[in-house]
Amino acid sequence: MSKMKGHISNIIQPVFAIFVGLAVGTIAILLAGESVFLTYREMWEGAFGSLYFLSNTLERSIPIILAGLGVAFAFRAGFFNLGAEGQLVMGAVTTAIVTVYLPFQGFLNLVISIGAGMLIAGLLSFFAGWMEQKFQINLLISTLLLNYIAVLFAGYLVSEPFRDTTSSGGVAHSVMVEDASKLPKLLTGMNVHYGFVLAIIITILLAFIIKRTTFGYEVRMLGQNMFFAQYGGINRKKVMFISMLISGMLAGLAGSVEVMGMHYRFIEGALTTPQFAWTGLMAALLANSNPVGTAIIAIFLAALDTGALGVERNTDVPNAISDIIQAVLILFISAKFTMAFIKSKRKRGAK
Amino acid sequence: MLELRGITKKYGEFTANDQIDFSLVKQEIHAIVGENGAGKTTLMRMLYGMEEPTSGDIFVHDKKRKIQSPNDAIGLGIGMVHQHFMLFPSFTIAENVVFHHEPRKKWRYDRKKANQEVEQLAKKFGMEINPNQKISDAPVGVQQRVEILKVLYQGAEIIILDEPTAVLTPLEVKDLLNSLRELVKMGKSIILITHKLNEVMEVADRITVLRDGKVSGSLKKEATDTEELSRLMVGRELQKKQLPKVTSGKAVLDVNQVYVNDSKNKAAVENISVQVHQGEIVGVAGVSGNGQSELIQAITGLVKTSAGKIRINDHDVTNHSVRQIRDRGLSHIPEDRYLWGAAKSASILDNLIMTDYRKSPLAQRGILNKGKIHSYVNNSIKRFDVKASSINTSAQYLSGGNLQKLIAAREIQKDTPLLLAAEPTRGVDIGAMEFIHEQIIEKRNNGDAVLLISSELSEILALSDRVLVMFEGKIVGEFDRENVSEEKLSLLMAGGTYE
Amino acid sequence: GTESEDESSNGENDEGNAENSESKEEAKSVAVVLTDQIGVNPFFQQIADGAKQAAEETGLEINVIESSDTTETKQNLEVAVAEGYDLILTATFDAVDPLTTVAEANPDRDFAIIDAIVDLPNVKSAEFKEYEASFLLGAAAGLATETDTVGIIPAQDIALLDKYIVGFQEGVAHVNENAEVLVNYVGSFEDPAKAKEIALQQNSNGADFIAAAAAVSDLGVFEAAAEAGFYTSGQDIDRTVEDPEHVVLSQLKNTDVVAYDFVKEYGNGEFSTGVQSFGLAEDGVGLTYVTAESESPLNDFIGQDTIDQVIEIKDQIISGEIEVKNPLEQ
Amino acid sequence: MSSLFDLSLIDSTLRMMAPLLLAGLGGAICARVGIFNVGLDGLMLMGAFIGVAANAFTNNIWLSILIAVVGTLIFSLLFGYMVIHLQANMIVTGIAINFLSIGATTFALRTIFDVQGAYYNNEMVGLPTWRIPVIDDIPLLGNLLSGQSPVVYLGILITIAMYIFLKKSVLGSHFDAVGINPVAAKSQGIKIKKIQYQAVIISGILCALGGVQLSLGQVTMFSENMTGGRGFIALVATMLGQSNPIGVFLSSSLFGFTEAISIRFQGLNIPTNFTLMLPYVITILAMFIFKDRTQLNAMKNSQGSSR
Ligand SMILES: Nc1ncnc2c1ncn2[C@@H]1O[C@H](COP(=O)(O)OP(=O)(O)OP(=O)(O)O)[C@@H](O)[C@H]1O
Ligand SMILES: Nc1ncnc2c1ncn2[C@@H]1O[C@H](COP(=O)(O)OP(=O)(O)OP(=O)(O)O)[C@@H](O)[C@H]1O
Ligand SMILES: [Mg+2]
Ligand SMILES: [Mg+2]
Repeated sequence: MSKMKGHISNIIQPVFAIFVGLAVGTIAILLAGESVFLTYREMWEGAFGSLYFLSNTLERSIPIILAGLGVAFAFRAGFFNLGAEGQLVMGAVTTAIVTVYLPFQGFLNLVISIGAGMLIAGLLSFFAGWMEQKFQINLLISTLLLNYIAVLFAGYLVSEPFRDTTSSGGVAHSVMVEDASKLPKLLTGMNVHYGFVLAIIITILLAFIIKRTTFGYEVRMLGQNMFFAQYGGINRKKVMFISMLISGMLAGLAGSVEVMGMHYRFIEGALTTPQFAWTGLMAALLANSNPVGTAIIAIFLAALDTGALGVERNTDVPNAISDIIQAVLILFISAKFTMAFIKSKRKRGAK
Repeated sequence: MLELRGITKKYGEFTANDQIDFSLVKQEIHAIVGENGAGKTTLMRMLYGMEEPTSGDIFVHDKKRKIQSPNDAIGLGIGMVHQHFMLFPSFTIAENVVFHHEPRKKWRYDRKKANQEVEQLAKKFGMEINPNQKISDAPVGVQQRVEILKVLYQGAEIIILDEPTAVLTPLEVKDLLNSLRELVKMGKSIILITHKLNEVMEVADRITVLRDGKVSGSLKKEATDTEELSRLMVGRELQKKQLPKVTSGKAVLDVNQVYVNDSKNKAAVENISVQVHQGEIVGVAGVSGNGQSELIQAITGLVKTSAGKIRINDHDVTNHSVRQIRDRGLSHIPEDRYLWGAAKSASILDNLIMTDYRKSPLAQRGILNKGKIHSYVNNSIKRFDVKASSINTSAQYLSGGNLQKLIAAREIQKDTPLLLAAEPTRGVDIGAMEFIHEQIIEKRNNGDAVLLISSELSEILALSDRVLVMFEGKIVGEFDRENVSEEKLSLLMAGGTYE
Repeated sequence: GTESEDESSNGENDEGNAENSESKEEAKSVAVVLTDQIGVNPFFQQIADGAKQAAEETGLEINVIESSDTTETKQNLEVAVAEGYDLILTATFDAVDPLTTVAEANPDRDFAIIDAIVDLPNVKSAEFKEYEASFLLGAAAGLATETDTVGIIPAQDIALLDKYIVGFQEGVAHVNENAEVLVNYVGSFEDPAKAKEIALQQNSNGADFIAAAAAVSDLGVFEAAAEAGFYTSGQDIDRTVEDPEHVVLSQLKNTDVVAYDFVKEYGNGEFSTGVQSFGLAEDGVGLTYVTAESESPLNDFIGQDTIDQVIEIKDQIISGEIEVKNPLEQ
Repeated sequence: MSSLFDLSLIDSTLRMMAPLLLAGLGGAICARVGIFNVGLDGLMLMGAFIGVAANAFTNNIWLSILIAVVGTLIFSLLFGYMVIHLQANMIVTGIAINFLSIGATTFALRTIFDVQGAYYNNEMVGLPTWRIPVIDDIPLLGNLLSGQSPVVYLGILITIAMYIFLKKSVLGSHFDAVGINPVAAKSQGIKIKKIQYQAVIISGILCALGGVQLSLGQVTMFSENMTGGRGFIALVATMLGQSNPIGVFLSSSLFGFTEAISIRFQGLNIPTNFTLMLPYVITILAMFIFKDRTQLNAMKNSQGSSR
């Protein structure tokens, strides 16, 4: 009975949020003096209008899903990792450098360079965890600050020691990945690559780990009450280190596959401008750190991005409008609309 | 002074209070008793404006009133001391007492005056406090006094106390009950909610018993006794328990000259040695805050000892990890069920499997076995009579008593050679208490060792084969079951000596 | 597979484009795919304007598409191909990778890129010799400075901006051996507040002329100049108009001319692929008062004397007497 | 090296810290009542934009500041409504507020001024610099402390005022109480939501001032996304300063100072990216000294003991 109610409100809420988001968007479009219908149609077309556009949406969702899963995993263990951006960038730059300097090309190169990226990103996140464990350095602040440091450091790597000197290029970037080592596309001519399959597999794997393994149980309990977890014999330090490591590795993987499957090199700013990490963080929070939910919301958020591209191409609506619609949608999805009424009644009753 | 007529409160389909009639006359102590979940707190929350009745009327000074917020209640001279403390740990005692009624100079907070007023108020009601002390540094008993002072400061004429003694030591309880009598003498009227019938018999003038949301009896103290009250509460006769003689075997737990430092690096436990043998319950009595917590945590591996040895079944477990110690055969009912004993937002299922989730048959090679876990959990709740709508609801929706039964179930049914039971029945109604006590005794009768740590003397006396008294981190006395008495214990617990 | 997919989906859904595809049979069409929002840099505005003007004159259909990151650029290029634009014009280094992929996959289409090189048979590239103009700017600064200290404030420490910095430094050194050149990076293309802070800092260290080379952040340098009373210069277009009292020079990069030329050639059927370089000789880059007139009067700080000397240097560069090397190839 | 420490360093530090300080105080007042405000950056950007837009139309700097404050305040109420009334996730809401203000200011820039990238106007008069009579006459100190924009001085005054408010006023203690134990505060008849709204409104005002200092004090223009993540640094200042106004003042000074000095380090032979890192590295190092010891207790409280 209450379960049914839960399901219905689960559906009503996003629908309502989307409705409000679109309504606010409509006002903005009218202000800009464009056709509302046309704009929204272009938005839909740009995200899902054809196999090609769908593939773009899915491609864009890959780093968002992976970064989101990273955030979600640490969050499950009770640790707020705001450092996904730095970890993503460190993963990407490491992969981009390693792949070029490995003496062989091909699948093994791909695996090793992605692995190296994940490792470095994992260590970065681990480092923040270690500082919190050993010196009580607030994780929120340290991960936030490490973002800036990581982004600048990656920029340094590709503008000085590992710069691509073969191209006359402007923005700092690394050398192009060899064809043989690239992460292949899922369909020829489409942008979506095997990173998507990887992201889905990891989503399912993570859902399984969290729900069905003893380690997942330890993570959940630590996240819910660390004192209870310690009382029950769970080693907080160990679980924290492992979950921060995994969290960072996933964020790093987001950057690595974006390099090996999409850009084929590390370009300064190419992974931070699209705000993959922050979008992933939102996906994780909106989904309550549930892996499958995180992936679904990540795809939705990616669709908003690619849809905006369609609007930009085919209408005179300023690009900023899609930012507005996007933000408003997120705002309203995060609100507990339909729940608010039930909740406010209950809250008064509860202690 | 106060009258409730036909008060009914429904949460959805569930009726928490059903047609309750209740009255309070001036200068009386009216006790409300009832099992966990009987609806006592709900009734009081309505009086205090934190809930609105579904139907029924409230009369204050013979006028019908609608109480919609705590502010309304305070305005009508109703004050409430909540079951869970409503204090600000980083504020001083005075700041807590005067909160929301602060003396001020224009917009400024006149802390000096607050301190003076609180000091005077405390003196007037014979309570001893230091207004400048931080709540986080104050013992529980003092915190309780602060709660009462708060209500008095607001000028309440009607004072509601929801289970005020649940966490108090016997001496503190005595103090509190004295204060209550004083208050009545000074013209206040009191509603006292408690599970402890001896307290009721000591101070109450009238008693109302709730069962399943209904009034099952309203009596004058002179006209009743604890047996009748228990029957009205539980709906059946309670049995007297006895401890059958069991020959105790070898020492299962051996704590040898252990020292533990507290979080401020001061010695909290000094040179303590305890042995618990098979088939024996050793009770450690003491006013809470005298090193019991540290001792428990040292034995269970939650803190490190600074000196000494701890052995379980002849294995040295000193400063081993919690997991290693548990694997040696320790189970542990923690002193604070919400902090240590459970994860409130986790499901009943997750809370129940905490200590066994890694072991076959609940898990194989790191993978949880869903089917086995379900049957395990269902069996446990059935056996320990945990009342819950589903094993997937989160633990926060269990009443305190039910949660405590859940924790006891988790720890007792494990069949370990050693049980460390800390405050196993704190704040739990007599039905649940009786049940948990039975389980502990049964464990002892099976030849296991039990270390019972409790600030509840009646519990210590009822269960222990041997009693130790802790005071200021040391053991100050030891008695056999035969020659222990409440008086002797009280004296030692308070730091007195006994020849 | 992609193209046919898109074309079919395109055909059935879009009335707006139906008119477009109709016109395709008659007039040819041009898509300008920009790698960033137009507002970030006047440079993008110039390209769009130049291309639009040429399209109008030659009767081409034109659509300008902005992107905000590399992935978006690639997708916009692909869509432009799918939607059947005949010439697809893009710009800046950011477009190199995407364009390489897309142009390789569509050898039968024409592409052009401004301010970067893509070496493919179906791509026409235009690169600029900014360093030649920077050299002139540096020379002017070196001659005009009274404190023998000048500064330059680039956006970021990236190779691209060496084209501006190194040319500037060499220019200063060429005319004034004693002059010191301060270089401080903003760290961002869009942080005028910080750029201003840096400019004030350079000024307090003695620089009386500070060249701004930091896109939107330039505005911060201009403000600092107005406030603290030193002199500065702008980039790409004639920025002296904004504050002739303090913004006394502007290094020019005539992307509009190049965009105009490319589109015009296409409209006239004279389009040919390959790499073209635009330096002082080709009038692709320049400096106000030296290679082009300015609306604002020449500031006394620079003075006609200096301009005359710089014009001489310009001629020497064009004639090859002075060789300014591409810093990226050194 | 000689130019590493010069007189303008303190000048520079004060200017750079002011927006951080103001927004950081805004974050602090929210944190006091239990709201983690990640939307500081967006609120600041909003303030920066409205300030410039109003100035362009009214040509009156004081009126413009007022309009910026009111406008941002209204915008902050959106954050408040989502978080307080609809119980939306604070961090998601904060990030969405940041995205929204980037979109809205860019959009408004285009629709109101028909420009992209940046709006500036030579006629526009920014905040004046104030010479403080007495201090100005002191030889060295006068150079250093006098001659800042009024908002800088206001920031310092607000620091002191907020400190007094929190420590000395009755309402201030209620703010704290709501943050420490909302249930208890409510049981004593405090209107929690009202207090939380008040905090959000104050933070809106402070962020508006921070934004105005950026767009009309430090420079006189608006450029897209001109806060450049300063709101997040302000958030760090809030946390590092443990939501204490003095602490926020010190941590934003530290940040302003290291940023000012990092520009000077560029003269040395260190890769620029490393000098740019300096403020962040120093801040992390500072955390080793100023540890937040209240964390564990807060965690314990949030679990709530049975008593
Ligand atoms: N907010 C609520 N929503 C739904 N049901 C509630 C709520 N609060 C209380 N109840 C129900 O009302 C019943 C009575 O609860 P109440 O807290 O009054 O019990 P109590 O007699 O105070 O128990 P205890 O001795 O454990 O304090 C409970 O069994 C519970 O199921
Ligand atoms: N939000 C809620 N929804 C449903 N039931 C609730 C809710 N909040 C509390 N309850 C119920 O209220 C009852 C009392 O809960 P509470 O946590 O006050 O127990 P308690 O007073 O701690 O018990 P004890 O007196 O044994 O310590 C419980 O039975 C619980 O199920
Ligand atoms: Mg109760
Ligand atoms: Mg976009």
